[in-house]
Amino acid sequence: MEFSNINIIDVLPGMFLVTASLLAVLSIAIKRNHKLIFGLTSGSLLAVFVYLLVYASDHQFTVEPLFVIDGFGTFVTGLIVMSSLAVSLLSYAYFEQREERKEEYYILLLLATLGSDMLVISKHFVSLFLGLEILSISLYAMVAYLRKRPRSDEAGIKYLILAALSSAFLLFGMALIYATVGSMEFKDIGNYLGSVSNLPITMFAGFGLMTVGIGFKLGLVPFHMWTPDVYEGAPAPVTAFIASVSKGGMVVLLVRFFGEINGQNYPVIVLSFSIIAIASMFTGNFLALRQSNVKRILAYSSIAHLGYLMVAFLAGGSLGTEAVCFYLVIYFLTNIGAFGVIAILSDHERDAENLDDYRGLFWRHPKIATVFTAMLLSLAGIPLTGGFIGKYYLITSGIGADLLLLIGTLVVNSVIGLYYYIKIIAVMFDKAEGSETIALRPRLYIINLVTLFVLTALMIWYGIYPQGLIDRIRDFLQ
Amino acid sequence: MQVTFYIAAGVAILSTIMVITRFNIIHALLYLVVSFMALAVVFYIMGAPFAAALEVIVYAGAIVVLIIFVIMMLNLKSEAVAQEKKWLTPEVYVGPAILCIILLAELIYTIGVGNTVGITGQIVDVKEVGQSLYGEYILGVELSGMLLMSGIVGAYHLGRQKKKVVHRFLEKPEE
Amino acid sequence: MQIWLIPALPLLGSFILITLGSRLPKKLIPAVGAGSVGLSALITIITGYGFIGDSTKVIDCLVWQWIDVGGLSPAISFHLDALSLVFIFVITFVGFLIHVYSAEFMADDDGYARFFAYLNLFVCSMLTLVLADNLVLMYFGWEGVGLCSYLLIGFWYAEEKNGYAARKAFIVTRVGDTAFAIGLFMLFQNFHTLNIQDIAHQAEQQWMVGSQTAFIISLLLLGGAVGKSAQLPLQTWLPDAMAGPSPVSALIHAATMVTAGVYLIARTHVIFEFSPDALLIVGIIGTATLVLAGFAALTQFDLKRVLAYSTISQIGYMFLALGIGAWSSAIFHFMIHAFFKALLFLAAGAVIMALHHEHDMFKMGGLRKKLPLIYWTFLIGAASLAALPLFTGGFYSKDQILWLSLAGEHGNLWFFLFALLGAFVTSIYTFRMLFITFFGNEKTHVHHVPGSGMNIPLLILAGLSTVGGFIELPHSFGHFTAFSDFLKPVLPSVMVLEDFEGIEWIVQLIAAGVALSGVYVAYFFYILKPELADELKSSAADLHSFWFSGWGFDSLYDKLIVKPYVLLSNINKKDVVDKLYEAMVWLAEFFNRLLSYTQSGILRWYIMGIVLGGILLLTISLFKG
Amino acid sequence: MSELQATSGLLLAGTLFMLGLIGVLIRRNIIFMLVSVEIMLNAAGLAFIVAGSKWAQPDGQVMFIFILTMAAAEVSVGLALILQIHHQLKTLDSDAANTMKG
Amino acid sequence: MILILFIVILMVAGILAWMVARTSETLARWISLSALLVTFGLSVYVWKYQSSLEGQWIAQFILPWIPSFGISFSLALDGLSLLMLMLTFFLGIFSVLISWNEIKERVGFFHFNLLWVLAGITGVFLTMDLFLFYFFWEVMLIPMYFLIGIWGHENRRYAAFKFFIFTQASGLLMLLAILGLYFIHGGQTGIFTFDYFQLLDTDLSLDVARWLMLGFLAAFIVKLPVVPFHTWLPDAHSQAPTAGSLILAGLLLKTGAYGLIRFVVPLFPEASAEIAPWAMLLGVVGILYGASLAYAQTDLKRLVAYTSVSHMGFVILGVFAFNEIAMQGVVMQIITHGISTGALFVIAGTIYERIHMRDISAMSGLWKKAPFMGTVGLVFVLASLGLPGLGNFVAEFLTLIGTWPASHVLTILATIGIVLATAYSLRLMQKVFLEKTEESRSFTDFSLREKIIVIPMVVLIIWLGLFPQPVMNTVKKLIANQFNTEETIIIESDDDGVQ
Repeated sequence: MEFSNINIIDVLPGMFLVTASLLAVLSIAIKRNHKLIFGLTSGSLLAVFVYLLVYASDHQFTVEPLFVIDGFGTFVTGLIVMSSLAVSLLSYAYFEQREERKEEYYILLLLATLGSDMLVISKHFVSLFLGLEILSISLYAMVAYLRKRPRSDEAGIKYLILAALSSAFLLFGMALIYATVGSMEFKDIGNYLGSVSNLPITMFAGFGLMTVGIGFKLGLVPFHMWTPDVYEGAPAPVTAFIASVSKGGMVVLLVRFFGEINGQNYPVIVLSFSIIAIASMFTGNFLALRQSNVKRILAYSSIAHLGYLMVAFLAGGSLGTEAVCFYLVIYFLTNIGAFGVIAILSDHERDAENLDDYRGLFWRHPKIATVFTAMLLSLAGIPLTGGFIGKYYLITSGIGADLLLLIGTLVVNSVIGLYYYIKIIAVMFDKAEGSETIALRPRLYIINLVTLFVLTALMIWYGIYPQGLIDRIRDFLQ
Repeated sequence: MQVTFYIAAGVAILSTIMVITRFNIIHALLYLVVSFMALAVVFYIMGAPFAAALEVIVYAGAIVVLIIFVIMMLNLKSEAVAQEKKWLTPEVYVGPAILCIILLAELIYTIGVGNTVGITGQIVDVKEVGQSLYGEYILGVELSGMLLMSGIVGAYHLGRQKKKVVHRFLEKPEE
Repeated sequence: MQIWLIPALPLLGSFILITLGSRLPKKLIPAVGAGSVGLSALITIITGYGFIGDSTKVIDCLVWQWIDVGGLSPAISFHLDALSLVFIFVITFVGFLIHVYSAEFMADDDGYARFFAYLNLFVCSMLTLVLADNLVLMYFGWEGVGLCSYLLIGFWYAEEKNGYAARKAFIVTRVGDTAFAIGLFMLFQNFHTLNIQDIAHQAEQQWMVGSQTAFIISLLLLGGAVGKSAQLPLQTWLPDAMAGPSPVSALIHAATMVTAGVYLIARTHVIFEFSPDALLIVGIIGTATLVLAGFAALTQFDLKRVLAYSTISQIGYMFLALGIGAWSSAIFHFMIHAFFKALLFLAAGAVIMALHHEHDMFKMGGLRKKLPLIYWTFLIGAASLAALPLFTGGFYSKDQILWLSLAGEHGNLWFFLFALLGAFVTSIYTFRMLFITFFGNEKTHVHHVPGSGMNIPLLILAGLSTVGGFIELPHSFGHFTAFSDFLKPVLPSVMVLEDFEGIEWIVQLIAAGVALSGVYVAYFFYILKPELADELKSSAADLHSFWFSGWGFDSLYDKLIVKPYVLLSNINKKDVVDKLYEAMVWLAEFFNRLLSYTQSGILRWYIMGIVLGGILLLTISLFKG
Repeated sequence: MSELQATSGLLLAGTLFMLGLIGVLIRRNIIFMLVSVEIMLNAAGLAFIVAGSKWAQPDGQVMFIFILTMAAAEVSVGLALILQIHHQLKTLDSDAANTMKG
Repeated sequence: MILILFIVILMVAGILAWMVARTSETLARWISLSALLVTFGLSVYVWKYQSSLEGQWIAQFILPWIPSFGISFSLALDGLSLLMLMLTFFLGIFSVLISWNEIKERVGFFHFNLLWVLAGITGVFLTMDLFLFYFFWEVMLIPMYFLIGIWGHENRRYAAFKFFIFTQASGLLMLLAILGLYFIHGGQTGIFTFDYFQLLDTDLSLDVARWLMLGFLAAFIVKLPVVPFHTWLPDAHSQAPTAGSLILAGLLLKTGAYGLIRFVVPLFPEASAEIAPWAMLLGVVGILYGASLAYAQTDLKRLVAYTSVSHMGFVILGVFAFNEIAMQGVVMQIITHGISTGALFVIAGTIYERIHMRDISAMSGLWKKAPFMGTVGLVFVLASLGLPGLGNFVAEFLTLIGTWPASHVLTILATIGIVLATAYSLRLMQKVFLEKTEESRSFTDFSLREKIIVIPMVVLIIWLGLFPQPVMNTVKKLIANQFNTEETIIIESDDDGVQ
């Protein structure tokens, strides 16, 4: 038995999360206390982040054979951890007023974070698969967490069946590749691809099947159909988590995988992803147009946004990776912010997801409405928000790589997308008074509000002065 | 060896077809066990005895039993079979089946064209697997522990019986 | 002398009246209005005095540089020479009389101050037009005149038809202005200047007679002139312009506005001289207009409309004169016409006012007794209009045109014959009007007898209409050419063809005879045998209504241009282009519905999506890989 | 023994995979769907075993073990959910769970 | 330094106004008014000062912003920008004044939006960095969207959407073109920058230039707007509150014109020359089509909106005529149209405030009750039909005379457009102010505050008609640079000019 090749320090972030989740389980076993477990979760997430900050100066090594810890991975890990922290901050008040048991949620949250974390640093099919599955299985339960709501169950079962199915596709694809290459490490696959001139068709088939799995996780067309239903059925903080951490981890994995195998060199792969990207953009935006459920709108918008992100992904290169990083940061901020708003406005019965719940919001809760407006504008890519710089980054990387068709589609879709974002804004600014003012419980919601303000402030700051973030990203990507 | 393989493969395929076409879920599960058994044979032929054992123990044993438990908890009766009969009509299955067959054809073509390397049939036994598992894949094992934990926590939370809040006179009689 | 004061004073008056307006005491309003024009007239007379000895004199006055861009540098700067002097004299002097007249005429109106403000502005614009030393400034005045005509014709704005008439006047003249403006563009392209004197110099250096460019530019300028001067084919606005108060009509017809076209052509005669074809066209337009308008005048029953058509017709004479190169004759006729036409309108106004805004001649009658002063002054004006021989100004001025249309170097027999026909018709309708209005039985009661404020201007104008003619007498009749000599430095005189030199007196006799016979015809039909006139009218009812409507131009334009435009605009009110974008929206919604259908909520359907995606990806791999 | 081609094993895996897929697609009973997904996962596991045996490496089997773990976890959560759904909807019809759409 | 001050003052005042409105709405109004007065005063000061300077550029301000993309916060002021700024602040003052009583709800937020629109517009006119330009270009939309969407009339939401989507869509095309230029320039020189002056030197093949230019053009002609991209305008104008219409017509459209002059022609001279006939044709189509539509409208604000379409046709016509006179005409048109149409919207707004309708067939004879308003209305109706003596005449006349050598036919058609302008303008006058007065309706003349708004506008439009030369001198250097000399534009060094 040799453990010698693994330095425990190297995988400390993961260890932290594991320990935290175990501690959480223990604490439940002793006494259920929402506040305690919330503190534990947030504290450990913060600790991971602080650790990464300190540790970030020294990166770029591998834990054979599963993990690679490089700047890219570290950066995204930090991002994921912070996003989970934000989600957990938003969750506290949300679950506090729900009748369910709250404590298990945090365990699942920690585990899901762990899964996503493993995804972004994996360089091997095994770690890919395990990370993905930890994430997925935690999410099944998180989606269906509020058991009394019929929609939670529905969303949960849909997500479960579909995710398992797509995992099967992913696995089969991996198996085909493994059968062809003889190794499950990304690097070996890349080397193999570089060494043979005439690629065996099984490779492509393998990639194709893997794409099904990955596409499902990212909610790309035509594997997107779960997105709106799950977004709608899941509790708002969980939706925030799915929209950000879960998808982000997969995106990073995809970037890393394709970076290793130089996926951009294979027209088949580029073609497949281009088709998927274009279809995602159009489908997402068109579907959102007349939707009146805010969560579903955001779901459709996320389909489109992942399509946009594919542009940078396809562009590849350092600019593409930078663009992906930047876009992810902004996208996380915005999505968590937007769902945070939904969470803050939700009541015992149901989440505040109907457009009518937002009528006249600006005049009832100006602060929240301002935050939501900012988030929506960022999603729409309007200047002064991070979303603008993010989209700009995507377009830049796309033009740099001559992906004109994709860029054109992106632009057209940005325009279509405007409609439904400003539709929500318009509703919020409507003069007509909406339903009764929901009394927010100030003591609890102060956390949420502060979180939202911080998110908004960051998002706008990155919109006005993105250089800081760009420098940071470049540091890490060195 | 080849003959054994083909027989086992035939059994696996046939029993799987039976699984997906049975109306009675218990029957289907029994066929599933058969299918898993047949696959265990295939594993063995492929030189993976450890995997074959696990297949029988975990799949055919644990998982199927788990499902049967749940079915028993749900207390499904004969109406369920009739229901299944009603659900599984040609117009329901023809379309999807055709799609899947297309997919299968593509897959078969792909695989058939691609791999012509013979299997050496060298046995990779428990020791090797174990070394690998607790050597390079040790982190994977730990992670799979986490995987199971999340499964358990999730199942625990979701499976917990709700407290009945409805007055007992208003309750529907159990079916 | 600071000639910029001449247009500036009325402008100042107008400004005072607009800004202070109703806050001024009622007495002060006409004092400001008439006073400012009076002062201008005074300055004009003083300035003009200096010209009497030496009419080659020129006064230039740069007020400020208006625009200076890339070689285009029109200034607010004035140029006074003999030609403009004649014009500003008429404008200020006749204008002043009209102001004085208005002081009483409009005394009871609500918009007293507004009225004078507009009148002053009108005079100012016309003075600017005439005095401008460059064409841009002239265009400034030109448009200003159009504006004021709009304001004044629609002065009684409560009536919808007044507004219509006002707009018609503005728009129709603006059609002409467009041509004028395009003419300016061409001139600028050719000469890189729009200064009138410079253009004249350069044209002489650059152009040959018969030049194509000159022809086109001339036609464009003519277009402008035709619009303002109500010549064919843009004459239709003038009869409707009678909607305004009578002093306004007097001002438009006599001193301002309609004569602007004559002035423009006279001012740019150098250009026209390079294009004989254009001149011919000017002549033809003039001739055609004078005949057509004459016949139209024959059938009118509105007193002022008769006068309006007569104006069109008389301006036609001026155009004819311009067309045959008889520049000074045109100006001479302009001046005389200004006197008698102002007189006629003011008198008509007095009649109308006396009868409480009754315009229909056939409801008048027998006013000779009730309003003797008006009758006599009107008679003098009418005689001058009909060019009754010897004692009227109109005879001398019109006779000169008739003569030169035959004997001038550009003249021909057709011009002469038609002009003669016009003269005949003129005298018929003039006296028809006179007889119907002032003779016969009294049909409407006289409410109001004009006071001295109205009478004095009438008398002065009556005097001028008579005496004015004597400053230019034909060869056969004393040969006194003070007027054409005065204009000679600016406008070349016309050569008379040798063949005709001796027969001028014959022409004069014919002209006199035609005029007198016209009077007789009118007398015959309207005094002796009125029933015959009615019979004639009913026997040729179609022709009558055709003439009555001004040869159907109005309905023609209505059908050809106005109606289609309005119809098209109204059909397209919702903007057809917007449909394009609506279609896009529709398309987007269509896609939305289509895709919503796929989002059915049924799990197996979603799986189907995944399978389809798998098939797609595998297919791509198989065929492309 | 050496005559056995890796292809045959993979073909078997592919066939089983598709059968599982057909099962998911044609059955409305959620438990059947879950079972069918298990078949697919199992097929994927088979593919890994075949590949591992082709290269004579333990990695295939290792992967199979992880798949097994995942399948177990999956089934347990899935069954818990099915219990909930049956409790609420009184049916196992997957088509009945379609309140969210559009 | 003064350049950034323009923007900062407005933005800060906007936030301040929003915050104090909770305690005192009047104070919010005064804050925004004084901010605009200060900026206007500053701009006038600069204007006085600039005439003594040599060279085109009056002041510059550069600060690195996103250096990794070669984006800097680069502002520069020349005559054209200065004029635009003065117009912006001038109209800004009135937009605050006109909203004094009209806006009663959420006053603070209103002024915030108002000032931020103006700040965005100021930024657009000042910036010399293409990225920053796009940034400001978009920044001005959102507050405008709110102005229309919150304080607009009955159909405000539709109008706001349409406005937003049209301008955004076209803006994105411009962004693509900007990026294209950026990459081409970077590829040629190795310097990746968005700096306007450096990008001016980019060598472009005609084929590429054509595409890039179309991107820029798209944004500008939608904003301008040129037929057939104009349909957002009538909706936005007619639904916006008065201040919104004033800013839309007076300023927002002008950013399109400004963009044409500042970017399209200098950056892509050959390509613009190539497209010039088509652009001019579109201009003429706009003039005629807009006029025809204006004639048919019954909604007062819609009518005025279509006149804008018509008038803006002259801008594109003049810009693509490529000569000094036409260009001066365009600059004049930008300014005078801003004032005259702005004033017409002010009048429409004040009428709406009194009788709560915009249907001109239901108004009539307002002159009798409100002669002062009638007179002012008359002045601006006349300005709209291009009467000499008022600023618009100078603009249109110069444009046309400059266009004539470029295309005779188009000039003639455009000149005919003036006749059509007469038709719709007089129809407006007729229906609103003239004809029978409805005696029973109570209608008051302009109040003192409203007089304070319109009198400066009247004075200015007449002043521009009679003394346009100072304005033309201000932009002379710029335009002369474009047409007369081949020399490259020399940037003033930092110690020159106002900092």
